[in-house]
Amino acid sequence: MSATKSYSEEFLKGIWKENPVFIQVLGMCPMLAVTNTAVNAIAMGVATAFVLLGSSILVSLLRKVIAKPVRISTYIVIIATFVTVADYSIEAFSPALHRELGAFIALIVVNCLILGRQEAYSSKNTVGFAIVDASGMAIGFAFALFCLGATREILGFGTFFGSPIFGEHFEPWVIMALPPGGFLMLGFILLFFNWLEQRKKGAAV
Amino acid sequence: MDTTLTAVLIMSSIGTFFGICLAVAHKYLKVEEDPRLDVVEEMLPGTNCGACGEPGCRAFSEALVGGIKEPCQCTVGSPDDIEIIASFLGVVAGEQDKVVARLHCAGGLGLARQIAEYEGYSNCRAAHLVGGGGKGCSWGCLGLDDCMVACDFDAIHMNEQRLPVVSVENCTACNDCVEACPRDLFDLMPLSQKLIVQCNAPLEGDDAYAVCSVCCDGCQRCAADGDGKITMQNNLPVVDWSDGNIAASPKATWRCPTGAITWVEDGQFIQPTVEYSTRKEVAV
Amino acid sequence: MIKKPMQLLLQTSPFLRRGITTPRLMSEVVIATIPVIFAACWYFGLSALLLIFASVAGAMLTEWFFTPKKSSTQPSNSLLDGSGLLTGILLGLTLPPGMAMWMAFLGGVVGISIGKLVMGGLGQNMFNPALVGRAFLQAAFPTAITTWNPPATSPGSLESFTAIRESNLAAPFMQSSTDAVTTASPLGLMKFEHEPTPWFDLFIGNTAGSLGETCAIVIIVMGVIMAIRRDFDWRIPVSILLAVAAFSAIPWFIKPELYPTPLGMLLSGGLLFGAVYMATDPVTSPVTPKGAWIFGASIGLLVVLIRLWGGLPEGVMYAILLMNAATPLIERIAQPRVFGRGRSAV
Amino acid sequence: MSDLAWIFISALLVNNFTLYYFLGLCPFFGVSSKVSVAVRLGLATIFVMIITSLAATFLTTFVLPHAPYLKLISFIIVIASTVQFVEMVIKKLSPTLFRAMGIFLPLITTNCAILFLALTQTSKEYTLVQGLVFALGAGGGFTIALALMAGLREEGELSKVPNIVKGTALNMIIAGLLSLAFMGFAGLFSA
Amino acid sequence: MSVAELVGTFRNGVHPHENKEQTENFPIARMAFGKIFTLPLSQHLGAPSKSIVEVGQTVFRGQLLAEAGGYVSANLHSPVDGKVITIGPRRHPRGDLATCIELEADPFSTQTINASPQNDPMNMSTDDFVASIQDSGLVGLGGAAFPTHVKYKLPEGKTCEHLAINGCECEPYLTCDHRTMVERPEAVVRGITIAAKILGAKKTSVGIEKNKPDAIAAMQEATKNLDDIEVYPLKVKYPQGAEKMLIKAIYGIEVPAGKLPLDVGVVVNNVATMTQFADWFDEGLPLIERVVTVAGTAIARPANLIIPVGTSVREVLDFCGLDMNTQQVIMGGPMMGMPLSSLDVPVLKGTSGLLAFTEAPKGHQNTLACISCGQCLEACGYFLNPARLAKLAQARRWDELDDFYVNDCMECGACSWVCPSSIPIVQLIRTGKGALRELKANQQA
Repeated sequence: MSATKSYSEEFLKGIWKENPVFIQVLGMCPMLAVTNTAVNAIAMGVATAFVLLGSSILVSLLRKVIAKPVRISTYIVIIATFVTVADYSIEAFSPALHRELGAFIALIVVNCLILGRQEAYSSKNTVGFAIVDASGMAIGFAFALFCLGATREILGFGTFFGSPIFGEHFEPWVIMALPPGGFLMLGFILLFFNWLEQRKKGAAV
Repeated sequence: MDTTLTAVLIMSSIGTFFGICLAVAHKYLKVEEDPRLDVVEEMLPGTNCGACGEPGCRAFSEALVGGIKEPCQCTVGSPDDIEIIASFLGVVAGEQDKVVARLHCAGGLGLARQIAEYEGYSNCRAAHLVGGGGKGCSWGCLGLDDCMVACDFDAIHMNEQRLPVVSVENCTACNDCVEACPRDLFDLMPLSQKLIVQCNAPLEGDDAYAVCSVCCDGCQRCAADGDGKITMQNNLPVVDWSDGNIAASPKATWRCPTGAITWVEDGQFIQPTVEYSTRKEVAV
Repeated sequence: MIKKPMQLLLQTSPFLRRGITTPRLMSEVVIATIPVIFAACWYFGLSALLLIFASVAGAMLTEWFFTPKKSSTQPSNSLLDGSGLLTGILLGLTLPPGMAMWMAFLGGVVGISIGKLVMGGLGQNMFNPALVGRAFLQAAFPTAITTWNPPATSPGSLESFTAIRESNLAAPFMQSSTDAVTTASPLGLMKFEHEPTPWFDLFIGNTAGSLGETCAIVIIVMGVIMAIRRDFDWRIPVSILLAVAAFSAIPWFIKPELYPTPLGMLLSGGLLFGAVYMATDPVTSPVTPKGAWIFGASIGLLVVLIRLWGGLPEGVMYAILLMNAATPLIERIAQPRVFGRGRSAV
Repeated sequence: MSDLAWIFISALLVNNFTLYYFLGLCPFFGVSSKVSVAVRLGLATIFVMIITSLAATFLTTFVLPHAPYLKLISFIIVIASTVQFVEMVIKKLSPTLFRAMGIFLPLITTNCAILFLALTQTSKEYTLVQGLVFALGAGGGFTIALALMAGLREEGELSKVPNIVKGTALNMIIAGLLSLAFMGFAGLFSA
Repeated sequence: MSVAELVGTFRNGVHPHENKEQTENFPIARMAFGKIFTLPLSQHLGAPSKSIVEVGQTVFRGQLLAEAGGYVSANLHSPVDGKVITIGPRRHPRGDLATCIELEADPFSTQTINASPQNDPMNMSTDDFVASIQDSGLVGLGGAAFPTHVKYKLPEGKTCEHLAINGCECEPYLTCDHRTMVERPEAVVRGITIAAKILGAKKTSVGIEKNKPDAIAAMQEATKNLDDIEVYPLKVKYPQGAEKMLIKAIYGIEVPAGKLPLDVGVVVNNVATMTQFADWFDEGLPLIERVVTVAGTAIARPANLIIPVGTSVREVLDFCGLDMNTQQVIMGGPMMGMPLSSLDVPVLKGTSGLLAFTEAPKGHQNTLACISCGQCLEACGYFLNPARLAKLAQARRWDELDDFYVNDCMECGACSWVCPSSIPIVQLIRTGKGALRELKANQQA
C-alpha cells in the first residue's frame, strides 16, 4: 500500500471518517441490544475494543504464517479465544454487569467489524499499523455505542450513568429502553449523519 | 495441567474430525466451476456481510464473473482490492478511443416550432404519445429529461434551451440514453468523429423550415463540400466514417444554412447558439 | 407577418374527470370524525377537545416544519390535503381522557415524522401514522396510556364538560398527577376480572376507554355513511368485524364463563373505531378487493389472539400495524384475476 | 406439549430474534431488498438453525461438561464445519437446491443469531426436542421478519423517499416500527 | 332469458356524465365541401395505403386514390371532384407529419356519387366479399379504424356463431351512432343481413345502451319481423362499447386475453359499419364520408354532420361556430380520443367526433400522490391493477409491467377518470407499454 499513510490518519479514520457504526453500519447486533444504558454501552465497547485490539495484534503478527485457505477459521478461533477471556474477566470483575450483557459478550465473536478488520487490515499490515487501526476503530465503535447508550438512557430512564438528571417527576420514555427504541434511535442518528453529509455537499456546491 | 490437556485434546479431536470430514467432502463432492470464481472470491474480503446485496462473497464473486455486478459494489474491500479484482476480470478495459453519446437534434426551445402546449406527465416518452408533445417537428428532441433521468453517471444536463448537454468527461457510453430516447436521437460516437449531423427530420425545403429554424433542409451543400464522404439519405446528410479517415475537414459545415451539420470539438450545445446569417425566419 | 396561431392544449385522454379529489376524500373522513369528537366531549368533557387539539397541533406543526417552504404553492403540499389534520384527530381520539397534553402533542409529532414524512409523505407511508404515534406513546408511557378515567356521571352537562382533568395539564416531560379517579376499561375488566360490561353501555359509549372508541353507535353510523359514500373500502371493516365475531365465538362456545361474548368483543375497546377509521386508511391497506378481505380477516384473527391470550387487554392497534407491515406481501398474493385469464397477475 | 408451544411462539413472535434481540441484522438489512430472495434466505436460516441446534445438543451433552470454557470456540467451529459440509453435500446432490438456498449458507454461519441460538439453548438447558422446536421458532421468526421487511422495502422502492432518509436510516426506522408492531405479541400465551 | 337480460352489462366500469343532450336530438346534416382535402395514407391500423395518383392529376368523387398497402390495410378514395396538388408530409391528427394526398376541390363538385351498385352480396363467395369490402376502403368506424375486411375472413376451423352489433356509443358527447340508428335503422338492418349471411352467423344481437330509448325503439321496430336479430338494451356504463366488454355484456362470455372475439365465435361490428355495408353494396358508395358529432363547450352550433374524409378540422369547427377562446380540441370521444395539436389536420375515416372546449380539465396539473384507494381497480373492466401499473411505470420498472399484464389494458381511461389524485394512469400505462415493447425488441435482438 502507499507510503503516505500516517499513524494519526489511520487512527482518526476509525473514529470519524470510517466510523464502524455511523458510516459503515457494522456490528449492529451487539450494539443495539446492550445500549439501553450508558454503562452497558461502555462495557460492551471496552470488551469489543479488547477483543479487536488483541486479535488484530495476533493476526498481524501471524499474518505470514497463516495459510490462506484456513485464514477465516483461524481468525475466528483467535477472536473466540479473546472473547472467552473477556467473558470470563467480566464475570469475575462484575457479575451484575455480566448478567446484564448476557450472551451478547459471546456474540462479539461474530461481530462483522472485528472479522472485517482482520481480513481487510491486520492481515496485510504491520503490527504498528494494526494496533493503530484497531484502536481507532475500537474507539470509534465505543464512542458510537456510548452515544446511543447515553441517549437511550437519558430518555428511557431519565438518568445518566444511573443518576437522575431531570428530577423525580420526569416521565421516562420507556420505549427508548425497549427494542424499537434502539432501532429508531440508531435510525435517527444515521439520519443526522446523512443530513450532515448532505449539508456538506450543499456547501461544496 | 489437566485442564490444558483436556482442552488440547478436545480441540484437536474436534479439529481433526471435522478437518477430515471436510477434506473428504472436498475431494469427493467437488463441483466443477469457473476457476476464476475461486480466485475472485479469494480477492474479496470474505466477510460474507451481505452488504453488496448478494448473499455472501461467493455469490458476489459469481455475480462479478458473470458481469452482473461491479467490483466497487463491495463496500468492505479497499479501493486497491477492488482495483485488483477489476483488472483481474478485465472489467475496466485499457485505454480506448473515448465514445460519447451525441444528439442528432439542435432544435431546442425557441429554435424549433412549438405548435401546441403539452400539459401532463413530464416525460419525453409520454409526451411523444400525446400529439407528439406539441412540437412541430415529430423527429426532434422533446426536452423533457428522459435521457437525463436515465443517465446513471450524471453526464447529461439540460441547457436553457432544454437540450441535453452530454458531459464528455462523465459519459461512459453505457447506451442508457440511447435506449431512453423515444425518438432515437442519441448515437454513440467516438470523440474523434467531429462532424455531427444535428437533425433527424427527413423533411425538405420549406416543409423543414416550417417546423424548425435549425433543421436540415436537405440542400446538399455539405455533400458537395464533403470530399465525397457525405451522402444524402432521406434528405439528411450521412457521413461515411468507414475508411478510418475520421478527421474529416470542417469545411463541409461552412455553407450549411442552418448549422444542422456542425463541427464539434468537445461537447454539444456548449455555446448558446451560433448565429447564422442565412437562417430563415420562422414563426416560433 | 405570420399570424400567431391559436395554441391548443395537449393533454392526454381521458379528458374528463370525476371531480372527486383526494383532499375531498380526506375532508369527508375528517367530517365523519366530528360526531365521534362530539360523543367524546359528551362523555369526557373538555379533556377530549384539549387532547385532540394537542395532537392535531403536533401533527400539523410537524407537517409545516418539514414541508419545503419554497414549494408551498405546489399542489403536493401535504399541509393542504388534510391528511395531517386527519392523523392528528384520529390520534387524539385514541388517547385516554386523562393523558397529558404534551404526550398527545408528542404523539402527533412522532406519528407524522416517522410514520409518514420519513417515508416520503402522503401515499408512501407504510404504517398508519396515527397508529404509529399511538404505538409510540403506548411503548413510551405504558402507565399513562392505560390509565382510564370513568366517563362523566352526568354526561353532557355543563359542569362535567368544563371539569378539566388535572393530568391533562402536566408540564412537558413531567409526570401527570395520577390521583384522579381511575377505573378499568371493559376489556381490562373482562380479561383480568372476567367481569363483562352491559352491552348497552358499550353501545352508547358510557364506559371507560379512549376518547373516541367508546360510543359504538356513532362509529357504526358514520362507518355506514362513509361506506355508502365510498370514502373507503367497505370490505375491510366488514371482514374485520366478521373475523372477530367468528374467531371469538369459538372459545366462547367452549368456555362461556371465561371468554367474552362475540358481541362484547365487537363493541368493546377500539375495535369499531380501528375497523372504521384506522384499518381503512387506503394507503396502508391492500388495494385489491381480495387483499382487503385477507387484510381484514387477519386483523380480526390477531385482535382475538392478542385480546384473549396476549399480555395486553387490547390489541387492535398492534393488529392493524402488523397487517400494515404485511400489506405488501398480501398484495403479492391477492392480485385480481385478470379479465379473460384464468389466473391473477403475478 | 404446551411447553413446546410456548417455546415456539416465544421464539417466533414474542421474543423475535431480529426484532427483539437485534440478532442477524446484517443479513436482515443486507438481503431484504427482494421478497423472493428474503424468503429463500429465511428457509436456509431455518435449516442452519436446526443443524446448529443438533450440534449444540451434541456438544452440551458430550463435550462441554469436560471443558466449559471451550463453549464458544467449539460452537463456532462445529457449526461452521457442519454447515460447510452440508453446503458441499447440497452442491453436489442438487444444484437447483443449492442455487435456491445453498448460496446463503456461508452467510448465515457467521451470523450472531446462530451463535445466540446455540448459547441460549445451552444456558436454558433445552432437551433435544425443545431445542429443535426453539430453532424452528427462531428461524421462522427470522423468516417472518425478513419477509415483512423485504415486502416493505420493495414497496418503498416505488416511492420517492427523501434523499436524506434513503438507505440504512430508513431501513432502521422501518425495522423500529416493525419491532414496535411486534410488541403487540408481548405476553402471548404466557399466562 | 339471456344473460344480458339478467345482467345487462359487464363487471366494473364507470359512468361519466353523458353530455349527449347537446346533439342527440339533431338530425344528421350535410356540410358543404371545403376547399382543400388532405388524405393521409395511414388512416387505419396496419400498413399505410400506396398512392396511385400523381400531382396535378384530376380525380373525381369516389375515385381510387391509394391502394391497400398489404392485407391489413385499406383502399382510399377521393371524397370530392378535384385535382391532386401535393403528395407529401402534412400534419396528421396524431401530431406527426405523415405522407398525405392533398386535393384541391373543384368548386362545382356535387355531393352525389357517380357509381353503380356492387354485385348482390347475397350471392357472393366469401373471398369475393372480403375483396369487395377491402376495395370499398371500409375500416371500423368506432374509433380504432381496423380494416373491416379482415374480420370477415374467417380463419380455417373458426366459425362465427353470433354477430354482435355495437350500438352502445358509451363515450360521452358522441351521438353519431345514436342518430344513425334513429334515422337509418333499415340501412343498419340491411347491413346486418349482408354481414350475417357472409359470416354464417345464426343470430345477431344489437347492443344499445338504455340512455338511447329512441334508438332502441327504432331498431326494435325495424327488426320486429326478423327472428334472428335481437335488440339488447344494456345498462349505461363505460366502456361498454369495447368489443370484449360488449361480448361479456350480451353473452356473458369472457374473451380470453390475447384472443380475438372470433375465438369465442363472435364478430363485433359498429352500427355505422353496417350502414356502410348497405351504402357500398346497394349504392356503390365507398367510405369517403362519415357521420361526425361536433360538440363541446366551444361549439356554438353542435351538430351531427356527414363530413367527407379529408376535410380540414378547422373548416368543420368554423362551420359549427368555434369559440375564439378554444383551449382544447379532441378528435374522438372525451375518454379515448386524441388531442389535436393543430386545427389544420383532416377528418379521418375513424373520426367519430370533434369536441372543442373553452376550458381544459384541471386534473392534469393537480396530480397528487397515489393513496391506494383502489377505485381504479373497481373501474377497470379488465380487472387489472392500474394503481400498481402506474407506479411501476413511474419508477420506470418496465419489465415488471408485464407481470401485471399491462398489454391487456385497452386504455379506456376509466381508471384516470375515477382517480381522486388525478394521476395520468392511462398515460403512464401507455408510456410503459411502449417502453416494454422496445425493451423486448432489444432483448430479442
